[in-house]
Amino acid sequence: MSLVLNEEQLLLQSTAEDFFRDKAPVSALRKLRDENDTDGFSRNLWREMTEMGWAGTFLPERYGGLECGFAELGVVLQAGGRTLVASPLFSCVALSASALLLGGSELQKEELLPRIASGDLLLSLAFQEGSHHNPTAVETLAQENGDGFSLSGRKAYVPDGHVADRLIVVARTDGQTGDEHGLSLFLVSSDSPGVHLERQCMVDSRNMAEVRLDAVEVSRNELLGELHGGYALLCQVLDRGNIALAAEMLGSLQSAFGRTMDYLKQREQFGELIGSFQALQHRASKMFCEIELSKSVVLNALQAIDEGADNLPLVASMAKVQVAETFRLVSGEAIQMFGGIGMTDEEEIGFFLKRARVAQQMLGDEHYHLQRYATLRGY
Amino acid sequence: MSLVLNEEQLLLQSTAEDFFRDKAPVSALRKLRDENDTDGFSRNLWREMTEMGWAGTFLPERYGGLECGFAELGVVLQAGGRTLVASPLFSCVALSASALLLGGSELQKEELLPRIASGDLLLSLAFQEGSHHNPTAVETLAQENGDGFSLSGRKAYVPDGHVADRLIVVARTDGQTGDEHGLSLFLVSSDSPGVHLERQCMVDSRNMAEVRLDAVEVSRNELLGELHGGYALLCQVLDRGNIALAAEMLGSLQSAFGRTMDYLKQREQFGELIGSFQALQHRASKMFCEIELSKSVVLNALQAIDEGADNLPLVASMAKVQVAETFRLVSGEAIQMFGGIGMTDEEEIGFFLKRARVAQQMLGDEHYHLQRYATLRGY
Amino acid sequence: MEPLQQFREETREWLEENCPASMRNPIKSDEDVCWGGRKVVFQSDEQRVWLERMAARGWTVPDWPQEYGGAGLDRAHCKVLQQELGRMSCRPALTSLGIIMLAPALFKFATQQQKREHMPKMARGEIRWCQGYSEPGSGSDLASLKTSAVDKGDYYLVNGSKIWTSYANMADWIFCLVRTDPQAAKREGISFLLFDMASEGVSTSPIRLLSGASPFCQTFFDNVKVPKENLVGEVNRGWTVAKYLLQFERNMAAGLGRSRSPRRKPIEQVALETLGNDGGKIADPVLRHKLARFQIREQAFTLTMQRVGDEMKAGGDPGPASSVLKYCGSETNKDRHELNLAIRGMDSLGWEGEAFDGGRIARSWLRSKANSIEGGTSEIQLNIIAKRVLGLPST
Amino acid sequence: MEPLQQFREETREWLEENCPASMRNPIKSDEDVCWGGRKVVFQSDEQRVWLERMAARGWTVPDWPQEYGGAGLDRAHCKVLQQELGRMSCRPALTSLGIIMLAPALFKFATQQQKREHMPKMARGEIRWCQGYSEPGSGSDLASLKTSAVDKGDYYLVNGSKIWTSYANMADWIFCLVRTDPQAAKREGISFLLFDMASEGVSTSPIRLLSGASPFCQTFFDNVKVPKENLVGEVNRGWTVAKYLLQFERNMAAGLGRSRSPRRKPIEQVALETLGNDGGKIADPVLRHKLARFQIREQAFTLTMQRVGDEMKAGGDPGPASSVLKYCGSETNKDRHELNLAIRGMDSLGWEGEAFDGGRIARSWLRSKANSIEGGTSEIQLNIIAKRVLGLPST
Repeated sequence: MSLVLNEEQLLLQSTAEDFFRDKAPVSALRKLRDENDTDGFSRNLWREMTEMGWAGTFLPERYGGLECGFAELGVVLQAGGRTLVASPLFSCVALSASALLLGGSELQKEELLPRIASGDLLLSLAFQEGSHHNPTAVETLAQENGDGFSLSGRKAYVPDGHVADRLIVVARTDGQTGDEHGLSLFLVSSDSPGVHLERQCMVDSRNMAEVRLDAVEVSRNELLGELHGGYALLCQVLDRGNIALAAEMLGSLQSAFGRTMDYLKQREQFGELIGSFQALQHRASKMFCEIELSKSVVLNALQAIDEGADNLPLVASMAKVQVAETFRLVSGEAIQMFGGIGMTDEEEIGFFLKRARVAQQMLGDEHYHLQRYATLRGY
Repeated sequence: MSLVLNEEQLLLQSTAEDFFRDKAPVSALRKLRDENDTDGFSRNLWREMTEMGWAGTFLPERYGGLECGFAELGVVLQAGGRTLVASPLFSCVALSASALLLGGSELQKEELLPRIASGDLLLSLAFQEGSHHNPTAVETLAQENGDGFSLSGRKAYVPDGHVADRLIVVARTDGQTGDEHGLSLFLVSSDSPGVHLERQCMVDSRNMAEVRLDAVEVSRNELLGELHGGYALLCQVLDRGNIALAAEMLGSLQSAFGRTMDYLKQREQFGELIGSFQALQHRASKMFCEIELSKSVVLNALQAIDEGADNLPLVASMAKVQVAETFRLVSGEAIQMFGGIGMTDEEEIGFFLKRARVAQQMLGDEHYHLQRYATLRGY
Repeated sequence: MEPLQQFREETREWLEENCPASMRNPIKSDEDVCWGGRKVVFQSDEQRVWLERMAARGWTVPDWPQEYGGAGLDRAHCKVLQQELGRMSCRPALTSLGIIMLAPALFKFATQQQKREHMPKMARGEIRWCQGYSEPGSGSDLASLKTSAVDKGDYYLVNGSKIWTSYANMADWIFCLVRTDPQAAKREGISFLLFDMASEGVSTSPIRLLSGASPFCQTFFDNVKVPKENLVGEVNRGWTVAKYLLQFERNMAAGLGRSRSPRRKPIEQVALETLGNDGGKIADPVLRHKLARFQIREQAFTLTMQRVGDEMKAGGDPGPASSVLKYCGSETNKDRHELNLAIRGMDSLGWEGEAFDGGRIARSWLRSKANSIEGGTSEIQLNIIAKRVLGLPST
Repeated sequence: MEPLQQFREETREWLEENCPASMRNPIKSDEDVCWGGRKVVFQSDEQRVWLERMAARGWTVPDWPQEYGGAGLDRAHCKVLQQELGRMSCRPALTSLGIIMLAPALFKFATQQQKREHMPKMARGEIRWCQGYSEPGSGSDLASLKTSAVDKGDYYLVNGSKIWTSYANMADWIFCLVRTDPQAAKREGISFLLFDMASEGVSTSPIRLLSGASPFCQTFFDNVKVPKENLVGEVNRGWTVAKYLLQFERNMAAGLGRSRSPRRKPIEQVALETLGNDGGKIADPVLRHKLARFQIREQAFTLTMQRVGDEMKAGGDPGPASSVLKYCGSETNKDRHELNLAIRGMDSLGWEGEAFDGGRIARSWLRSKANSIEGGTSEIQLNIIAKRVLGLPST
């Protein structure tokens, strides 16, 4: 496959970039934040996005999807990253629809996927428990209970969890914390008795929630994938999640970089445009090089999903490391180059710095993925 | 103690810097290299150095020393580092005299230390076996044999080993490779039957030798320190060695930096002195900051020896990490800033790049010491 | 008895008697700091009493001459006083930008009358000062300031705006750089003025930072009349005063890089707990080694602060070192916060709510980003080192 | 049968018949490379035969027109030929700076007569070329070159010196930048000359590098007479030719960053062996993670080379990308060597002797330091990116 966007993808890219620039600029996120919006995102915007088909990019037509690829979802996520748009595209589509498509029964797919694609239903994936990403550190228990299961435990940093209609909960049905074996995934309605959702207010205004499960009853039909064998499915979903996140982060860091370059071309100090200072020029050029490398790994990773590449875990960790470090670099340099004005809340560049750290942490930061990469490479 | 050199030390510093600049500039090392000098250093120079008392800086007067401190040795090593002088000051004094003073019997000290101080005897420490520093990776065996021991094994990268009259050999008398327990130190004459010395020609022309021991007989009197308990002594010696090396490296990197600054002030490109380019200025300033930090850790470490500080291992690893990384930075930047001319053998700056990597590796590179530091700090 | 020893005992006795109990423990939050001023609202009666008693004795500024409200103590006596205050964990009775920043400049450049007018009130905490230096357009190029002061005979008419004036909304007076000669080269048309923030035409507006609310303000001057006797130093020679004063700011900022007081849990302990303990080692080896590298740097920086101090005592010139310390100190402090985030993970990225301690960690991380901007950016420090220390040529 | 398929079968057959057995394995050392030229000393008779047969068929330059010694193959046929040569591991019959660097410029700028004169000999490996660009004083500022060519009617009189002329001592002809108008602006007085290295007044002296002996020379011109018909392009317009040619050099240099062919033992294997294997992990966790970070970068770079290639196929402009690739490629290759040293430890720092394989590893580490200097320094690439790609302003 050629490592460039094809014509349809280029068209989608410019459509999506225009869409977010017009309908969800960074000021929209600021508004949601300042007005303490209960949802933390615009349901109208989401409806428009689903009308564009974006919630079903990689879903087969029979489930109401566009039957394109994950690469197309990546294009939209990247475009949305440019304006830091608040939307359930990552949680509901990249994570949850992937989980259903990869591990769901035909019945589950038929019931849920079309409603995801149409925007009628919001799902999220509840996997993390601690402060750091660790897919086997699961203490939430699902005990067999007659014909079903009873779930108890606590999940943190569930993306868009506070607005999700259903949650895909990773719970332990066997083994101990740290074991790969014994994890199972369950579909849980948010309004089930015993489910408590509490919004977690993050530095970057990304929507997260804490989920407490207090003897929540689920039927056996709500098991997603194999009993005890959920780890493999979870890993597949997390790889897709990391790649999706890398695409989104790439859009954000490109925007932060572009804003910084614009600033360098307009800000004067000592009678010169600061962009003419060679020390800043070289730092800008180095950032540009890192961004070029980041573009390559993201596109490669998106294509790897659609090609069913068997080194997807490697490719996903590679993308996350490269993009996370680049976002770290670019967001830090942006703040420094903006100087005092960048430190004010009024200037939008700070939103990118905040977003960088939260996005890095989600699904494993670069330290986590560096080690995972080494292990996958056999050293 | 005040973190500055006192007046006597400042005087010693300028004396030593003048001495090496006049008598052993970098061209002297080049000459030794190009003429394939058998000794790899000048015995006349060494005699002059010992006449200055430098081989006995920290030795008590009763052993022919100056009864100053290790800090004074550091001052001389740093001055010698500026011209990359080839001399046994590190191997014979910093390592071997330290080992004798810290672990030798009164008889051993009386016999050997005055002859070291006077320059009549060269000693070296033979500890390393593999390509990487690892003080417990000792396979050389010393088997009890009647009233003495029989030593067999191979030692590599013994500094100045090819000219040493005696070697302090670290051998295993108990336990297995990797154990701290069971190491013992022995004094071995280089002309003993079964000792084979072979010079190892290094990239930076630093003098090293491989030592093969083939059933070498040594008497019990030649045991240095406790039987099986040599590890603690070895560690004390290695800490001193690392601090001595850090002082020497500091001198070298300061010289490399100074040469680079001089070059920036004379080389023109595009009608400007290249030192006026802001990108190079900022890189130069950052190097300067690292050098300032390096000066502090080296002085602190030297003083810690003389004060008998109980956190010496921590202080030694800290100095090695900071100085090794700074030397890496400065030597790399020097080559890049000199451009094509720096790539030629004719220009002396390249000698510093070569020296940097060998000195870094000796007694553990920054990766080794970073981990040791973490372990010593209890994490 | 030795005079110093006698002073020590008298001091100890006086403090025992006069320092209120609640003032005998360290500052815990901003509210514990007493800034004084006309608008002061004392946290407690004891805080007020403590200030009054210390001021009456001249001990808010023990080294100042008595005529300006000080105690006229020499260096040795000051040190004893500090030691005794420290021994009892006495809080500073007064924290004052005027004392730290403005006073050294007044001692050097002000007239006798100006000193008599302003310094005693400063010493007693009656007048709180703020600094009017930066402007919205000036940034690192401080001398490009545009706030104008036009000579109107017996007063200057001041118009313009200042930014980053900390606590301008709480301050009583401002020391302010203004342009008195718009035709002159930019460093030669600047003057140094003092004036009352209650003057007609002065208004302030607080600045919200990345990290949330801040003490910074933007300050506006709309036809403010400043009496001519409020000029410090010569007209159009204010840049000299400004530069002198900036030294003190830079040295304060450098202190950021030092390793923290062990009030909070050590970061290695946090790391072992949040990242996992693998046989005594931090389970994440990448972060373990980054932490080790950071602590070495932090320690190297602390040693360098000490070395520079020792060199100055030995008669060295602090000039070139201050840029090195400012640069390393602020970069080290930024690194510290980045590492803190990486070690603590997502829990450190909360913004509001009790579970996140009101976003304390994230907010102080964000605030640290200003370290390499305020008091002279890192770029400015690197320029200074290149030119003044390394002697590299200008274009 | 499809024509391409037929060509493939004919090619295969011809190669089976004509490629000598000893030419059917990869190049292992410099001695295996056939550079041709008047002074050529063939390593073996088979090497000579292989060159003659390939040249006779026009396959040393298969895409060139037949009149210039090529085979006139189109892109598709060339690809088939490459595939078949690769399938049989045939060595290149000829390696030639002339073909790679000079020929594209001749095709674009030379006269019909010049092409007829030089290209067939180049194709047959009869004439070996070297490049006369850099001068001792010029460095990155190539256009500041001083070698003069004075118009003497029917010839130019050339005086001066070039540096970094690879294999100048082995070469027959040189393509050379000279100054023909010392009064003009520096890029406007340069011309592009070809001349015979056997001309009177040409001498060369080899350059010893950090890493030991090298193919580089310094070349001296002392009143060398160059016939005027040897000027390529217009007089004083040589800079245009030079710039065109430099593109090819930069692209070649970028290839350095790609991950190596797996001929040698993979570095991770070396790491496990020399640093220790701790349950399948490299026992030194710091170097383990540095290796992982490096491999990610190397892979990201390889993907970027591929992406840029794909973009060019899709009609993109290679211009801006080439500086990014040159910068990343050379820096990545330097990193590779640094990591190699750190992983291998002291054994990699030997200089001579069998145990050290003649210092192979240290010497190639040292040689790699030139990557970010030759073919345009990293600083020059960063300048180019800042100005041409990012559009940042000039001072």
